[in-house]
Amino acid sequence: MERLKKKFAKVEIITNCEIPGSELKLLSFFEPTIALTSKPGQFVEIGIPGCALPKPFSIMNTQKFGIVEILYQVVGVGTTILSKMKEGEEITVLGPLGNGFSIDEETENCYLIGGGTGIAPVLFFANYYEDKIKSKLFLGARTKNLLPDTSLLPEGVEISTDDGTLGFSGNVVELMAGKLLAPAPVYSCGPKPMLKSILDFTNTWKTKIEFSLETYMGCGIGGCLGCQIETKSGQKHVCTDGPVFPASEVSDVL
Amino acid sequence: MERLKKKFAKVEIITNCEIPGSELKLLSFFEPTIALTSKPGQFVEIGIPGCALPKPFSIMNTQKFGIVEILYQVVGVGTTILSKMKEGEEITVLGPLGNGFSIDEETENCYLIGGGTGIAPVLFFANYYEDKIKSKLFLGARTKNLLPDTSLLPEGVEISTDDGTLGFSGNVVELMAGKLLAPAPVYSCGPKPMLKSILDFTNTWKTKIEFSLETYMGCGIGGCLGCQIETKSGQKHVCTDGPVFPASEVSDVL
Amino acid sequence: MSFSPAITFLDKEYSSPILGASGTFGNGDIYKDLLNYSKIGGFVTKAVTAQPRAGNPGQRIFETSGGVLNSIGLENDGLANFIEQKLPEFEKYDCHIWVNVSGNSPEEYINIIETIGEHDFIAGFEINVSCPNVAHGGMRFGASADQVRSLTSRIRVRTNKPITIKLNPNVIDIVEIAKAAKDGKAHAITVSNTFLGMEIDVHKKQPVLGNVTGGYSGKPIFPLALRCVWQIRKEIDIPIIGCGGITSGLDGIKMLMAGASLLQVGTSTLKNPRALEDISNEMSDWAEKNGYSSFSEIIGVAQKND
Amino acid sequence: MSFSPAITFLDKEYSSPILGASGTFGNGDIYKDLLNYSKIGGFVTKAVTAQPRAGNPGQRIFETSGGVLNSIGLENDGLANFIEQKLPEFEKYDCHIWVNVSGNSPEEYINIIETIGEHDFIAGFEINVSCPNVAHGGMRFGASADQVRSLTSRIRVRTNKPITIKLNPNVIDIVEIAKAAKDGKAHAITVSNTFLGMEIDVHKKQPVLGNVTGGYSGKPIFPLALRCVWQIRKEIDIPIIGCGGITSGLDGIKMLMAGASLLQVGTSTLKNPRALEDISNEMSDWAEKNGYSSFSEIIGVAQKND
Ligand SMILES: Cc1cc2nc3c(=O)[nH]c(=O)nc-3n(C[C@H](O)[C@H](O)[C@H](O)COP(=O)(O)OP(=O)(O)OC[C@H]3O[C@@H](n4cnc5c(N)ncnc54)[C@H](O)[C@@H]3O)c2cc1C
Ligand SMILES: Cc1cc2nc3c(=O)[nH]c(=O)nc-3n(C[C@H](O)[C@H](O)[C@H](O)COP(=O)(O)OP(=O)(O)OC[C@H]3O[C@@H](n4cnc5c(N)ncnc54)[C@H](O)[C@@H]3O)c2cc1C
Ligand SMILES: Cc1cc2nc3c(=O)[nH]c(=O)nc-3n(C[C@H](O)[C@H](O)[C@H](O)COP(=O)(O)O)c2cc1C
Ligand SMILES: Cc1cc2nc3c(=O)[nH]c(=O)nc-3n(C[C@H](O)[C@H](O)[C@H](O)COP(=O)(O)O)c2cc1C
Ligand code: FES
Ligand code: FES
Repeated sequence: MERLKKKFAKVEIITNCEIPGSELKLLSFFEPTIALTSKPGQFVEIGIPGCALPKPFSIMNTQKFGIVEILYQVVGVGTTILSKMKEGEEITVLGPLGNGFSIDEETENCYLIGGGTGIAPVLFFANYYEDKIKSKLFLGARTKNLLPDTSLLPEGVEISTDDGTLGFSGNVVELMAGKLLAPAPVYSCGPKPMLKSILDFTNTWKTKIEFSLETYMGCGIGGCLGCQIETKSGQKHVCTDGPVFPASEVSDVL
Repeated sequence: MERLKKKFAKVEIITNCEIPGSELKLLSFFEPTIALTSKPGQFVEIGIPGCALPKPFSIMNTQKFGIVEILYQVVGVGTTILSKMKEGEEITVLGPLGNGFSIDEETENCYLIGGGTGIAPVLFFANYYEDKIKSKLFLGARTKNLLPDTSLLPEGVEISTDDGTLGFSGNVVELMAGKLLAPAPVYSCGPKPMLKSILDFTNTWKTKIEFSLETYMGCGIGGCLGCQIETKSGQKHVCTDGPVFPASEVSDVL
Repeated sequence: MSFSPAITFLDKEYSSPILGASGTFGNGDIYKDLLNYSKIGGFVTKAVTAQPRAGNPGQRIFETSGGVLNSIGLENDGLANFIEQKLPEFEKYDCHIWVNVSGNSPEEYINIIETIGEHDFIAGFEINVSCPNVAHGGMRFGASADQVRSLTSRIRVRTNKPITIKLNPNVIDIVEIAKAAKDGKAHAITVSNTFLGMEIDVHKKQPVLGNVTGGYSGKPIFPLALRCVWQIRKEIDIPIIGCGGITSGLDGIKMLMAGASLLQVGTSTLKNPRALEDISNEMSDWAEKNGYSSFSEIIGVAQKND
Repeated sequence: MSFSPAITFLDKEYSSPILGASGTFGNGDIYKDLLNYSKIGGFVTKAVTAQPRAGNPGQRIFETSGGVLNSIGLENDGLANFIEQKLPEFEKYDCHIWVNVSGNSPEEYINIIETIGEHDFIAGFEINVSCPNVAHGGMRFGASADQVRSLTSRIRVRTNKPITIKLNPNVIDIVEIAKAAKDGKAHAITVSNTFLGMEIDVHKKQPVLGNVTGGYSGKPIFPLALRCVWQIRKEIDIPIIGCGGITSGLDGIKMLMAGASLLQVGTSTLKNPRALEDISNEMSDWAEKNGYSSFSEIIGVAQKND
């Protein structure tokens, strides 16, 4: 597959608001090249004023006419600054970056499993392949506030929270274990313990299982070699070889 | 004279707007202790988010009920950040600092001469001693935009601009030289070349002549020894021994 | 049980691990109305030299890149004035006061220490072998292990007060210098002084500072100072006073985790006169929230996880 | 007459004084769609070692205090791969390409340089004697004047390409090391590599970086790197490639004024892939507005006003 060109641009913030019902924030901006060429599982590097490094975020959605949407949680210095920025203020964006989830021609059904902010790429997947793949969506979080209001989520979504404040009480894999699920491809993004449970849960499945991983990143584009992980087939760089890996390749680092 | 206690406080910005007719900005905040104890010629150190050092600004006015007003020009990193801050956002303030202008019991008339942002302390003087001392105010700047609109200035003010865009065309001392001025105490703040001209202009006067000086400062309160100048009576620190000095003491550093 | 910010250092109890660093706190008089001295560990005086010093000419301080460059050049009124004017005030301050001593020769250091003597209201002497801002000053000593060892051992026997050697971090191997201080029988080391930097004024086309170069301090040097503390603690066992770029409670916690037992805060005070108390409170809040009952439990913990 | 950003360095014309610094620019392939290579001076490759190296385990990069800590540990595919895969691409890049060389011994450096040979599309070799991130790596050489002199003179006679020695700034006297490089007949020196720092994760109670310490780069180190360039230029006459914390056109101008003839920008590219062009344009705008007709007029001007 020929690698597509990446776009670097200064963009104005269109929306930067709390997602109703949650502590999560939604950021959107207008960047048609990125909007038109991004695939689910790919990410962008956002340059925030005052930060030395750009910050990687999965693409949660792209809208017609070129709008890109990101979902984020405030966890540190950069996301705090970002959360205080107003509409019309300028950030930079580089993308689309990384490989994205891979789908096979014959795939008709799949399970999408998102945990925490890892719900972003699976929501993009559900949306992007809506007409092609029938996906069953499972989302988990520690508590209700770390998920968007259910009215904003696709129909048929199943939700779990560790503290039981929304949906099933427990983790998302326990939720899945309670159902009789026929094997099908799995695409997932979330905390490592969740991915590990998914791996165990699906260990008899012969289907494609792909995980989108996070590491701390420098450049996001292969320039700094800061984002290595040890896979079954040797050292890889999450920003260029990933962030999506076959689950079996990365079982040792979960 | 016993030195009064200083106050350090976090304050919210009340106004931070352009002064009509100019590029200058007016900053105000509520800090009653500082408002009630400040004298003309004293200054405050403003702590701006993102700066390592506080920035010194003369007090331009204090209002009943505790409001302190500062006039400033955007010249560098700190003033740029400050100029973008909104009402309600937080800064820190330490003050009142420095000695302020000294007046003698018998003083009835004086000349107040301000150049550039040095107009701030002389405006405070005019206002503060309004009932006690009849002052004649001369203000100069490079160009019209560096002075507040005349409607905002005390009546009877005489103005000069280097480029003639407002008032007398030339510098403020040339403006004064055109008048027949009887010797009287002079209080001035402004660029060094202006102060030097004033010194020359008044060299036969036997009256009190005081200049408020600026140096780059660290702490503003005598802790770092960063703000020394060489006066006729030895090395002094502008933040504690000044910023106001007898003109004759500082003639060598103008 | 509630959290106590008190900490024992060289057998004395400090009500907080945070001290004001030399040169940013005057001699205690300046901040007395702004800060509750009984809530801080104490402070270190501005450097005292045998004779009065005028310090450096021209611009002495400048903010850049998020930090501060200074080249004060040890301005002080000299030993005699220090003893007459400053020392008598110390009694009033309810905290530990270390005297920062600077000299051009071992004899000058010894002269100062012996003349000040065993004063009751002095916690000890901080031997400044590292001021980057004097041409023939302390820097020479700070750079060589041999000189540090010999200076330390010569000073050590002239006083019963504790001494801490304030190291110069602009060296290839700070552990070697720390070892020399330990071999010379220093009670503690202060890690560290400023990093040598400079700035240029593009309009004047000349250095900003009158002295050309100056000491770089504040937030940007934190990772550098933390590394120095870590390296020393990893190799040798001597109480460390951590100093450099501490601007928040978390920074203070990190310095303790790296192995410092006491902390100094300098540049932060210039902007926030209450920085010592604020940082100390932030540290207490963090430590309490994370289940510690005293700061001493935190000292060096990150070394164990390495 | 309009301003030209071109500059001559070691008899070659560079279309801008700005080069991408080693380790932040890959080997040229990554930024080719994002940057117009004919508008920049060129770039320095990621360090090449004789054998492939995996680099350091654990977390390798971290933002702190406005800068970046890294401990990549010289990850690269080794000399053979470099020659087969990377070198053939260089022809396509319309700018000057310096090869950064790292080794454990003089023999390893020489082996790499001789194996690469007098390749047409290589501007020269940058000898990395200063990587802080390898236990038995370049740091040893970078710290001692004798080793730098001997390494430089041994390498010098094995190639007709220019060599620049990339200095380690974590030393007490960088001028001494620069002199050693000059004595060894280096064509130029690169001033400098990163400053050794570290960070601690308070929740994990352990160092953030897998390698514990790392090289500190970006904005906060600018005053430190500028000082190094200034000190060297003041004392000795050798072309200097200024590097460290350049994040704006004004920073570039300051480095030239201090005495650098060419510049490298590293960390800025990580956030802004177009940083090299942006900084170069800002420099040109400033220089033109201030009445210069070329950057060469600016080199070292602040030294004259000191
Ligand atoms: C491919 C990829 C996709 C991502 N997608 C999203 C997303 O859609 N939404 C979202 O909210 N976040 C996402 N993240 C994580 C996001 O990049 C970090 O939360 C962000 O960089 C934190 O920046 P900060 O400056 O606020 O935090 P910092 O101040 O840098 O750090 C705060 C804390 O977060 C940790 N941290 C920082 N970056 C990372 C990281 N990359 N991985 C794990 N821990 C980290 C730090 O170690 C530290 O403990 C993604 C990360 C990657 C690599
Ligand atoms: C006692 C006193 C009273 C002052 N009163 C006022 C006032 O009422 N209104 C006002 O606008 N300004 C006043 N100033 C000047 C003001 O402090 C500076 O303009 C401000 O600190 C610049 O901060 P910055 O971060 O924006 O600039 P920086 O980024 O720090 O510097 C920008 C440029 O300004 C120069 N500069 C910075 N500080 C000073 C200074 N203190 N003196 C001279 N040059 C400086 C720098 O050298 C540099 O060239 C006063 C200064 C002093 C000492
Ligand atoms: C303005 C100023 C003056 C200083 N004077 C001295 C001094 O006289 N003696 C000394 O040992 N250190 C002196 N220092 C260094 C500080 O004590 C401290 O070691 C350094 O600034 C690093 O800490 P910080 O980043 O918290 O400021 C001075 C620092 C500053 C900023
Ligand atoms: C991620 C990263 C990797 C680096 N790798 C190398 C390297 O392989 N060889 C080298 O000589 N310098 C390396 N450096 C140092 C840079 O080339 C440069 O000297 C340093 O970062 C200072 O410049 P800056 O502040 O502009 O980044 C690296 C720096 C970074 C940030
Ligand atoms: S983040 Fe720079 S190479 Fe992956
Ligand atoms: S500014 Fe610190 S002593 Fe004057």
